[in-house]
Amino acid sequence: MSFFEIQGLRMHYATSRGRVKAIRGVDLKMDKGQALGLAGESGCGKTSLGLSILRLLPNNAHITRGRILFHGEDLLRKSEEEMRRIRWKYISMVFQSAMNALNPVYRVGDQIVEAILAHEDITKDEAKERVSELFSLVGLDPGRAGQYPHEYSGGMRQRAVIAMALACHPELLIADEPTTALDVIHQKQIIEKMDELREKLGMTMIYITHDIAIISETCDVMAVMYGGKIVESSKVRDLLRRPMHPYTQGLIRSIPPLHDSVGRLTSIEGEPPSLLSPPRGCSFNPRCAYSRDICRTSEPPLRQLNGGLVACHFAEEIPWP
Amino acid sequence: MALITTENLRKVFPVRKRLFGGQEYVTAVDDVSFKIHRREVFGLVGESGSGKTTCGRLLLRLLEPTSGSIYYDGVDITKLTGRELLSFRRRVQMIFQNPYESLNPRFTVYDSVAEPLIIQRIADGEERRRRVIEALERVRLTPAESLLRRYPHELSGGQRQRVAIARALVTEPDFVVADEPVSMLDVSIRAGILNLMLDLRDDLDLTMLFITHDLAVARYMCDRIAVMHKGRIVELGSKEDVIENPQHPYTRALLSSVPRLHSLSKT
Amino acid sequence: MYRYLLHRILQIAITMFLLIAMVFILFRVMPGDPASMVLDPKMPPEAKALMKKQLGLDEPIYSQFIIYMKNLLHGDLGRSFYYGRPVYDVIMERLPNTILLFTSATIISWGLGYALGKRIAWRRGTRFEHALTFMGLLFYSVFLPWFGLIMIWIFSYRLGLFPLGGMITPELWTAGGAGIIALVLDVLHHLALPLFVLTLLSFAGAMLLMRSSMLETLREDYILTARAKGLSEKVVRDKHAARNALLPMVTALALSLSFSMSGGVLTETVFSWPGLGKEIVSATLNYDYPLAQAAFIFLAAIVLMANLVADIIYAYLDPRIRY
Amino acid sequence: MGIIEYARTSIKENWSLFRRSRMGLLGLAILAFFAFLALLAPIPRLIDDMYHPMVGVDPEISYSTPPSLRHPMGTDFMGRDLLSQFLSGAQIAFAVGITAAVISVLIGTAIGLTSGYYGGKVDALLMRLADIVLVLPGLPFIIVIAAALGKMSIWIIVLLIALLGWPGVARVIRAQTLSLRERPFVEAARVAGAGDRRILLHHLAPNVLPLTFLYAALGVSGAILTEASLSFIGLGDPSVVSWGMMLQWAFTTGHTFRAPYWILPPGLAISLLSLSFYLVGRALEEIINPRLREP
Repeated sequence: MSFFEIQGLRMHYATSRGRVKAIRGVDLKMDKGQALGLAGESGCGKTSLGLSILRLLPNNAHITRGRILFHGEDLLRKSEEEMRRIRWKYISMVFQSAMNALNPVYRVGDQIVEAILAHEDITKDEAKERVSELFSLVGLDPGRAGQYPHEYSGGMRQRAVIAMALACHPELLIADEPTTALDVIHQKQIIEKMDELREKLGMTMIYITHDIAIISETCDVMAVMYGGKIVESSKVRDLLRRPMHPYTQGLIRSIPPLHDSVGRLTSIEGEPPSLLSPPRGCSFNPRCAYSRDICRTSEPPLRQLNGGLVACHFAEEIPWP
Repeated sequence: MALITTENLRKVFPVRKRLFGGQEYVTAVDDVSFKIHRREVFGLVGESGSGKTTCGRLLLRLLEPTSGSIYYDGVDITKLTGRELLSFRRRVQMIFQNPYESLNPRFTVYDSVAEPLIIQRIADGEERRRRVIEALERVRLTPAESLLRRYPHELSGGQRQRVAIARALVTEPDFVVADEPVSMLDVSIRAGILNLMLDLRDDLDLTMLFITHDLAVARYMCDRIAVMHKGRIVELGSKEDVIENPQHPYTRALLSSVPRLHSLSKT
Repeated sequence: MYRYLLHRILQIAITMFLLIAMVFILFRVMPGDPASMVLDPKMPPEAKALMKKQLGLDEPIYSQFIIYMKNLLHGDLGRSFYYGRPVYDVIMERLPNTILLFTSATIISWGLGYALGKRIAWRRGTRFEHALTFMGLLFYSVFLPWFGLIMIWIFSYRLGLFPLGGMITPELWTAGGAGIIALVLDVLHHLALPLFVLTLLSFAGAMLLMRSSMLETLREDYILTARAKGLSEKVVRDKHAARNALLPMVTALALSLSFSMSGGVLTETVFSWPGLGKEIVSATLNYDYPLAQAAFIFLAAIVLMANLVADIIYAYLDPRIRY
Repeated sequence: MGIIEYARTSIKENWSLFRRSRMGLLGLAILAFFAFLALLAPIPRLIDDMYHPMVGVDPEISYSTPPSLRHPMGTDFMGRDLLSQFLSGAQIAFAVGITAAVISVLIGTAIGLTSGYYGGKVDALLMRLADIVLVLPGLPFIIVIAAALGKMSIWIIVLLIALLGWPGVARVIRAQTLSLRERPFVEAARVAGAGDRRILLHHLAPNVLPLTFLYAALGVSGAILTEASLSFIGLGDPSVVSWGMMLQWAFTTGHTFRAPYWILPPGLAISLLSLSFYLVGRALEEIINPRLREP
């Protein structure tokens, strides 16, 4: 039994324009203590996947198929009350716009105390004590716990949100673009802090980001999402050394390197697919240089190749570099 | 000769007024002097709040400098008014960060691209239409005719940014300020826009001020790079010098903070 | 925050001054003899001449205004033509009645609007929400005086449950011997129906405002965070969503106070509630200009005071306000 | 870029959204019903002089009678036909409501745009003015004006309602303008050389137009209710027959508890017509502000 596993998950949003198929069959497996980087562009379903795990999707979202197994138990079958107890205590999350994740009318410390008291049978003073520890842990002055969010800078709020996510010592932490709003120098500090804490606390982590470079610096395993599906996943080192899916390859080719000069970047033509009416067959086929007839009719399954997983009919034949 | 020269440029913004107290100020651009040569892509790099965007706006007279001067083709543009200002506007343009915001949602593609022509009273009727189509084709939006009556919300992010670029280039300007033109776009379409801009620079002999927070993008796009920090330029040099051999501690800190695609450099 | 309040009080004082000036000018520049607007037509000519001098009616308008303001500050608002008594005395009798009706209706309808608004927003899309929203809009647009009459017709005239109007049963008060509790109950008995009508009409506005404010708040990331923290639905709704949704509602409701006051005037008229609202209507119909002016000034003052209270509440609720 | 062309496309798009709101459609239906009645208003007096809403009197009746074949809604205390009065009331309600709303929305939009776009001293001055008008208790204010004027005409009433109604609109439009002004497309227009006039008329105005429509719809309800209130308390224009006037006649002649056929229709009509505009307004609001829309 693996620590955390998603099997065949499908989810759509019912909207006025039709069903937006945000997750179209996702399989994922994680061991305890692993850090998984989930890469993909905006609107490819990675945030929806994070929210599905905690069952925090809006009302118009419908999970139609699949299982989310945590310690072998299906989270999708839990009652609302059971789920409430699992949230934050076992699985917690750092949200995309952490800037707004703090309620402006309450003191930062109180918001963390609240999370602790919702799950643990300790006194308020003990919880406050824990907040001080957490603040020192993430490099914030514990004296500032009594301040309101608007008195914090962006970087401090980010740290506070991370402190809050760690408040109940969760086993799994989902971080959704935790540093996009920050400057590179702050980003570096936060990423290193999270890395350090993960090692120290033995946490398992899912790191959702569009920035492959960040994944390469922090994660063990990487999964690339495209059009609501995982198209490739394997160890970060392997994946970056030899990306197998044409989309992953294109993504890596289109990132300008800092230190080596390249003649000219190659871009991926076209636009990401609409999840309202995803293309038939392989969802990448309209943009793929290697696409053939079969790509337009049959959906490639995620299959084992070179120690990783890839969803492409012709993965073996596509060269790199 | 330099196309643009700034001397001791300074911009101070008033921030909140107190009821009985005085006015508080913040200095966004502080004593900035540089030259941009013809046909050069000049990069302005820094974090948010470093003053790089304010600097770009000053060059286009979207903001009035508190002090200092800006020479464009030898003329001090801080003193232009009326007709002279309008003809200056014809020679300079801007590409904005957010293509979702820089096009008026109530304008069709045709309206947006034609607007500079209407304001500048260049061409009308069939000639105007011809120029609009030409501009759209130049940014590789084809077939251009089919896009003319579309609204921005019917376009993808990449298409919108191309429309914005077409609009900026329709009056055939000499100088373009590009303010983070790809930071809101998906990774997979960024390279396409960057390549397009480099091609256009060559085809149209453009001079460009390229504002970005991304050092790797700056390296790809620019000839020279200026690093801004707290309103000042802390380092200026060729891109190789600035990135491979940074002198200022802030530039070094910035460079060491950029996450690297580790295994890639080995291949 | 004190600075902020000081600022607001200053603003309110200026507004009040401008309102008084406006009313003053309005009554002086209107066609006809200005004296006839201020002086009781029933007064003997000698007394009229004396009053004219006292009020400075023969002097230029700005010095008239200074005299007017001076008198106003001394509580001298002239004599009511209709009652033949000082206007000030009439106003002081009516003021508490209006405050009683207006504040109790305001507090109850805000409370009700808040409680229902947060619930219907939370249960967005359910039949409960649609029904209450529709009902809210229905009450919001109902024509108050007409609705009041129908209520009187049903509950007072037909069923005899409440008095037909007024604020007290005169016999009970003049006869003496009735205990304080009986007197209070008598007032409450008279208050019930007008209060009900006024509340029914103003709670809907508060409820619909709370609903849209809450719907906006529910989209905020800190709500998602609160749910992710494993807090119970009720805590997320009340402590996180409703608490924040309250802020824009306080502002909006402060502005809609003047609207409620219009409703108050009509309610008093229909229920013969002896307040300033009824007085301003009857004074106007009786050409009792000094009383009409004064009643308006005091009604405006009540609204301004209520606005100030709302500002204080806002400043207290929002930690970001620290001017 | 014509505003007309934009309006055409946006009506087409928004109608499909509007159609999904059941309450909005209900409002539109009620509104259409009363509009139809308002159109019928001149017909009775063409049939017979006795059906004139104001001066027509049934020669055989001099008191209030319940509905009959001759008078389908009954007659008032002088024997005047209630149906023709009711139809006239519909006409007045639309005229007052729409005119007052349009005037106040035009003033409010113009002031809001100016205030938001130019900012500075102009803004401060206009907004202080708006603040003062905003806290004016509306009905009492119109009442004291009526007292000072001595007599009211329907157009003075319309004007007063409009003059009290603009600040709410101005504030919202100003807030919208402030945020639009900072949007890059305005800056993009300026880079292209656009002047203030062009930016205001071509870039800002079309973008606040939907809000203007919304406030116009809501304003109609408010105006109808205010006019009815004034007429009801006896301060309306005595030369026109409005629904509020009908109620006032019933009230002052002591028919309140005796003639439901007289009391019920006008009150119900005022309430329903103002409800219909609120319903339409609310449906518009959900289109304009997608944050309120159900997913």
